[in-house]
Amino acid sequence: MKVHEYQAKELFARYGIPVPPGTVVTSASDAEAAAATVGKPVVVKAQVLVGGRGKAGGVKIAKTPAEAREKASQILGMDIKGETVKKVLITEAVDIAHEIYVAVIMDRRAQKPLVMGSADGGVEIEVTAKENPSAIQRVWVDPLYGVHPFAARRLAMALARDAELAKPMADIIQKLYTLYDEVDASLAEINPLVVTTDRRVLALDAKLNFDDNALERHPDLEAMRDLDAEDEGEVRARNEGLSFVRLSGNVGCVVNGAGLAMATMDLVKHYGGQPANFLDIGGSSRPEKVVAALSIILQDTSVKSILFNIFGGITRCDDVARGLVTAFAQMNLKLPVVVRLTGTNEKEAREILRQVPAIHPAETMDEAVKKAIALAA
Amino acid sequence: MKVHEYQAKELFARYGIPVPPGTVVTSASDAEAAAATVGKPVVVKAQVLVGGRGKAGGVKIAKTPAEAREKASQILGMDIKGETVKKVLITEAVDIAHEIYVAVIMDRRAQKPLVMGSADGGVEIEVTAKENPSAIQRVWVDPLYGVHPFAARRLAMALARDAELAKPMADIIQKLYTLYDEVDASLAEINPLVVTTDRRVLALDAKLNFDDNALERHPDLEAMRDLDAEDEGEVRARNEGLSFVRLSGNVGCVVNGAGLAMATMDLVKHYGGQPANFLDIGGSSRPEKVVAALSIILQDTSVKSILFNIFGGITRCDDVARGLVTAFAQMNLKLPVVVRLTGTNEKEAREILRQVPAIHPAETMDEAVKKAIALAA
Amino acid sequence: MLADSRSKKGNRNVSMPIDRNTRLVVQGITGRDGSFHAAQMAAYGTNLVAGVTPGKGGSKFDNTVPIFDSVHEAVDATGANTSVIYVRAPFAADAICEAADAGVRLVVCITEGVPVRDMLRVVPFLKERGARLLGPNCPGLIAPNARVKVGILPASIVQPGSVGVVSRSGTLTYEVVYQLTRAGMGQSTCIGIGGDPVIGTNFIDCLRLFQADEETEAIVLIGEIGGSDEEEAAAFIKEKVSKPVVSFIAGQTAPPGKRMGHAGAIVTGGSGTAADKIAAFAAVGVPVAKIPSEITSLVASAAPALKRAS
Amino acid sequence: MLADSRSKKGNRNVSMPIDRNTRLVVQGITGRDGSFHAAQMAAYGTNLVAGVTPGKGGSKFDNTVPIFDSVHEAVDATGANTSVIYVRAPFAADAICEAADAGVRLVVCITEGVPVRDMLRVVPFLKERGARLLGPNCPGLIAPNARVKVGILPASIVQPGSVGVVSRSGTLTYEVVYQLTRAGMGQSTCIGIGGDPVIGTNFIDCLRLFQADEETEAIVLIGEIGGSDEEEAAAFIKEKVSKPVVSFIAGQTAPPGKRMGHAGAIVTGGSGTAADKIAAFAAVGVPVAKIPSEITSLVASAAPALKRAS
Repeated sequence: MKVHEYQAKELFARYGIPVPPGTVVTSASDAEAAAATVGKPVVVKAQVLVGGRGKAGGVKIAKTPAEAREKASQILGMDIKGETVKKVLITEAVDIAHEIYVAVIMDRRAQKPLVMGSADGGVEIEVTAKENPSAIQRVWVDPLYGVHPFAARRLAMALARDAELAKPMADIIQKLYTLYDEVDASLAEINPLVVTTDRRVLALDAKLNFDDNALERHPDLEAMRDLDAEDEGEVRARNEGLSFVRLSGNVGCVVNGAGLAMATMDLVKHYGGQPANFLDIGGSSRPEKVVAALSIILQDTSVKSILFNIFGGITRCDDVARGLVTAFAQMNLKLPVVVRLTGTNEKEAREILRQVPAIHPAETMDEAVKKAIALAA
Repeated sequence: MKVHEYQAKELFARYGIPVPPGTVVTSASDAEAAAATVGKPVVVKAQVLVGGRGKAGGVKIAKTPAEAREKASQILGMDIKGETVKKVLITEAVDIAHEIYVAVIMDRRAQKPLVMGSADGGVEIEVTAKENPSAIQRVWVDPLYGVHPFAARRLAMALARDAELAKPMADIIQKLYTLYDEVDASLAEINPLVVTTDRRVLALDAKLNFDDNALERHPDLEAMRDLDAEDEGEVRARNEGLSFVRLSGNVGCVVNGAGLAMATMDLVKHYGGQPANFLDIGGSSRPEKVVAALSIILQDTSVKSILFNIFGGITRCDDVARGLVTAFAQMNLKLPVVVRLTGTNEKEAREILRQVPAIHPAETMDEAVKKAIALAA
Repeated sequence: MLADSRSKKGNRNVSMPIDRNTRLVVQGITGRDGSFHAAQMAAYGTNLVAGVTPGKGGSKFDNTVPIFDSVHEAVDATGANTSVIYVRAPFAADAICEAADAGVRLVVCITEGVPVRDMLRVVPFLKERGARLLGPNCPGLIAPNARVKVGILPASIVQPGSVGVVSRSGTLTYEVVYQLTRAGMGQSTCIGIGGDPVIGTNFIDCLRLFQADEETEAIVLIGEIGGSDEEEAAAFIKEKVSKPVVSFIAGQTAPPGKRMGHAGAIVTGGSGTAADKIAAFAAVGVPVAKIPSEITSLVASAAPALKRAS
Repeated sequence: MLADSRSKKGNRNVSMPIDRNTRLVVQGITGRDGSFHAAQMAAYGTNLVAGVTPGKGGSKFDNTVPIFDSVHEAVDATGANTSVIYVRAPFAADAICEAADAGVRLVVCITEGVPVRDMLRVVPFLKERGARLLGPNCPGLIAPNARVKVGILPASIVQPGSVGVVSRSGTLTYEVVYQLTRAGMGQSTCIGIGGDPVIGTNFIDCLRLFQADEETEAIVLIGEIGGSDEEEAAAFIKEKVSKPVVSFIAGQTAPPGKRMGHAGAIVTGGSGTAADKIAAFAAVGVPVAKIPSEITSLVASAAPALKRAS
């Protein structure tokens, strides 16, 4: 799960990481009022979950409240990579002496959290990684100990190159890791962490992603979720316990298991078709899940055929079959459906599916994919 | 540092460990009012830092508010092992089905915290350890992981012998360890942890000792310290950074280092004298510390001679000597003082001490001790 | 007195993790999935010696298998050396630690949705005890020659033989194994390592096992997008694996920046893409199948003696 | 790029922890105690190669010894292998970890007042890195034959020789060493292990070192009330120590239930008393001195060849 910058900054503040004060508004007039309260030049920042808002024109400086109103009205309603801007953050414009990058991420390779820092803040870390890899400092963290003060101090010294500034910076690094750990984050990023001309150290931006598997124990974070900013189908899928990603093709896919779902998409493309989605119905699928999966897929009118590729494991094929029967009974389905069921209880499943004459059976994955593509054409 | 039962219970409640509601009062009339609010039979419990208040008559049941007033007036002002009772806790009397003992302590031998439990609660653990050692369950804790839920569950099952009661009990065990760890306790004890006849699990008593070295980071705990209940000299010594324990002899001892201080006391006894105190002036002693040490010792009128046994290390003998000179100048000292200074900067120290003719010098520990005993006689 | 934690350090040897000596305890045996798969494992021939569900100690599973309140009791009473976990995600990390603490040598965690933070603490705990973890969020493993399975891989799709299969996916593994079986290429052991960011046993661990395993003559490795496990596996194959290896990578058409399901497969700019992984394998001479059904023919040409042998 | 933590596991050998190969870095070298004792150690002959005080990197101690911002830099620049810590108690645990992480093999922590909770996390961290910790709240150690000292033991009281001294106390150690010297019994190495509840090196570790040390012919062990280290040492002596051992226990007259100073010496009903400890030594044939001045004569009778040797 991702949250907006202003929400991440609320969490930063709770952990004692200094952020410039800011106000979130949803209208240009409120933006003007907020800027008037600041009483200094402000930055108007689009609050979107996608990246790249700066390049898209979603961040603008305003010298006066009137200008803030103008910029906010330009930004609000803007489309950034498919996401409509509904909120802007009005925050004091500070005089920057030095921009730094700091982040905590999960390093799969090391199987440990990694604190990364670069003295070249403001730039995307991927760009720094390519153009100036030696500028990236890395400190791996043993989660049993957290970030040792000495490690934070060494990293801060390498980034700040100034013993006096290194102190507050080391403190921020430790707090950022503590936050990352305690809230089950998968990414906690400050870019830029700035040194102001009056030598304050401030998190000018804030990015937090969370481990979806851990949200159950953080109801306060779950409440931060911005359903407006997410794809409706994806939100609904999540509520039903499904993994769903909308794509642009015409073959709707219902698969159990992420790997098999990806391989199925790959195979659709391989045989010249276009998958309409990634959809993993997961393990132990209840019949209602299948109903939900179908209705999410059918919201997309470009879908012309539906492909079920189910290989039993924890998932029992008879459950899936019952789900299909129930779904077809409920939904007055008009599209052709290709079903391939293999594995645990597959015989029982075929018995059940015989009740529904509209189903195109297939024995292998290749056969099923080819049939679904043909039926979508 | 020790805190009272009612203070420990406040911390228990903060960590979600269930305790019966209670009120602390300092007068018999307030005890009556508190009992009236409870509206049921209550227990009136002396709040003292020393152990053994039960045997001393410091805990009484009262069926009515009037009876609570009567019992409170008996207990308030009572002397328990030298400590005067100034507060009583009025708490609901619960119907007990089963008493259990649970504690977290630091096990020096294993160099790990140890969770101990016994199904025989209400009894002192030392008694159980002697009479029925197999009744004591022990779970050592790796502080990097804390108490694993499975370990708490196993211990709770062994104590509760009832799967349904084991659940809340395991929860209490985990919370007690978390409390112990987070507040830098050296002991966290519930004796008894009771199962009531209506199958609630409650901490009926609560005992917490803290690591004095960690109090600096817990100002809220330091504020719980009851200076009234402690020996005035010991309080003053602590404020001056000294370790002091009052004993009943007549030879006042000022020594640097706990081991040498104990060996000095042992030697006083060995040669037929009685040490008046244990006093460790610690490392890096400032002259003011010596002044403070002397004035603490001199409050005890039974002290007849003072023995300085200082062996330099971090402690520089010239500092100590300057302290003595300052002290003698300030305090118009009438008692004989035997001084033995050896080690770092001992020559400089002797130069300085030559300024004070009243000092009886000694070259060895044995000689110093014998002289001090003779001068006290 | 409760026993202290049973530390048995070191000796992570390279013998296959399951065989005829496997004595299995099922954690969460009274749950829907646990009871279903416990029966399946026993029916296949696995030596199922115990079940664990706290609070249900003293009862029996299927009228024969004793159920205990804790893994420690199960191990003490039955000598269980392997555990498989079907408990709910919030309790899975503790169940893994419990098994390792009780002296179990191989812990297989089927449960999906275990928070990464929990796993970061589980992995060193098991390492200290010298226990091997497989998973979480994995289908487990099956050894058709010994007729032992631990997990949820369907027994109906496997066949005794000499192909070792290792995969980050669940059902995609079944698909590949099923195709191997239909092509007459039986399997020595099939291992699903799981696709979560933090797992107990990785590709390299399994490649080392297969390389040392006398029953294994060829290896199929099924990867997916995200992370760098496949790239590391390719480097390891170059150095240490002399047996033929064939691979397949899922997620060739996945759009960048989107997380594809629970598996944690995510493509982020420039690294962890299917193209990178395919290139890494190609560079060390490992044939990569374009589609799953191509795997069998690649295995047949990489290990021509194989089909005759099985 | 910052180096990853320098894990160097294992090889905790039994050679004496300080000798002519000791290359010392002083953590907290610009403080009052740090600078005083740095000068003392250097004056005695210790190879003082570096100092550390964060923020003071680039300056010099005593115009000769380079000061660094971190132990890592100090080790990289000077090859320091031993560290001694004089920083304030709230920062001591981190200083210990820093030294071990930087690759230092022996960390001596003089600082007193380190919270037990901190030490509980320091000890496994050092163990993982195979570094030895002495202390905290200890006087350090001194090797008169090699003229190396690390810590605060006064050089003026020692003398080259062959008695190994190990003690939980600070100044009581000086007292005993001083008496040995005055009696003409020089020392091989004197080690103060500290009296805190959690320490890095205990009596048994030191007994093992002295038993293996060719320079040591007799051992003096100075214990105190509280804990059970002395009882365990007695059991170890019976099993593994063939050299003569003489002991002394402080706190014979301490009243039960009272904490005697920072040393953490506390007597609680029935265990950890001086009487228990004295009995434990007596039971394994280790003579126990009644008073400190008796130690020298006990050593002389236990190791009659000693005085002639030194």
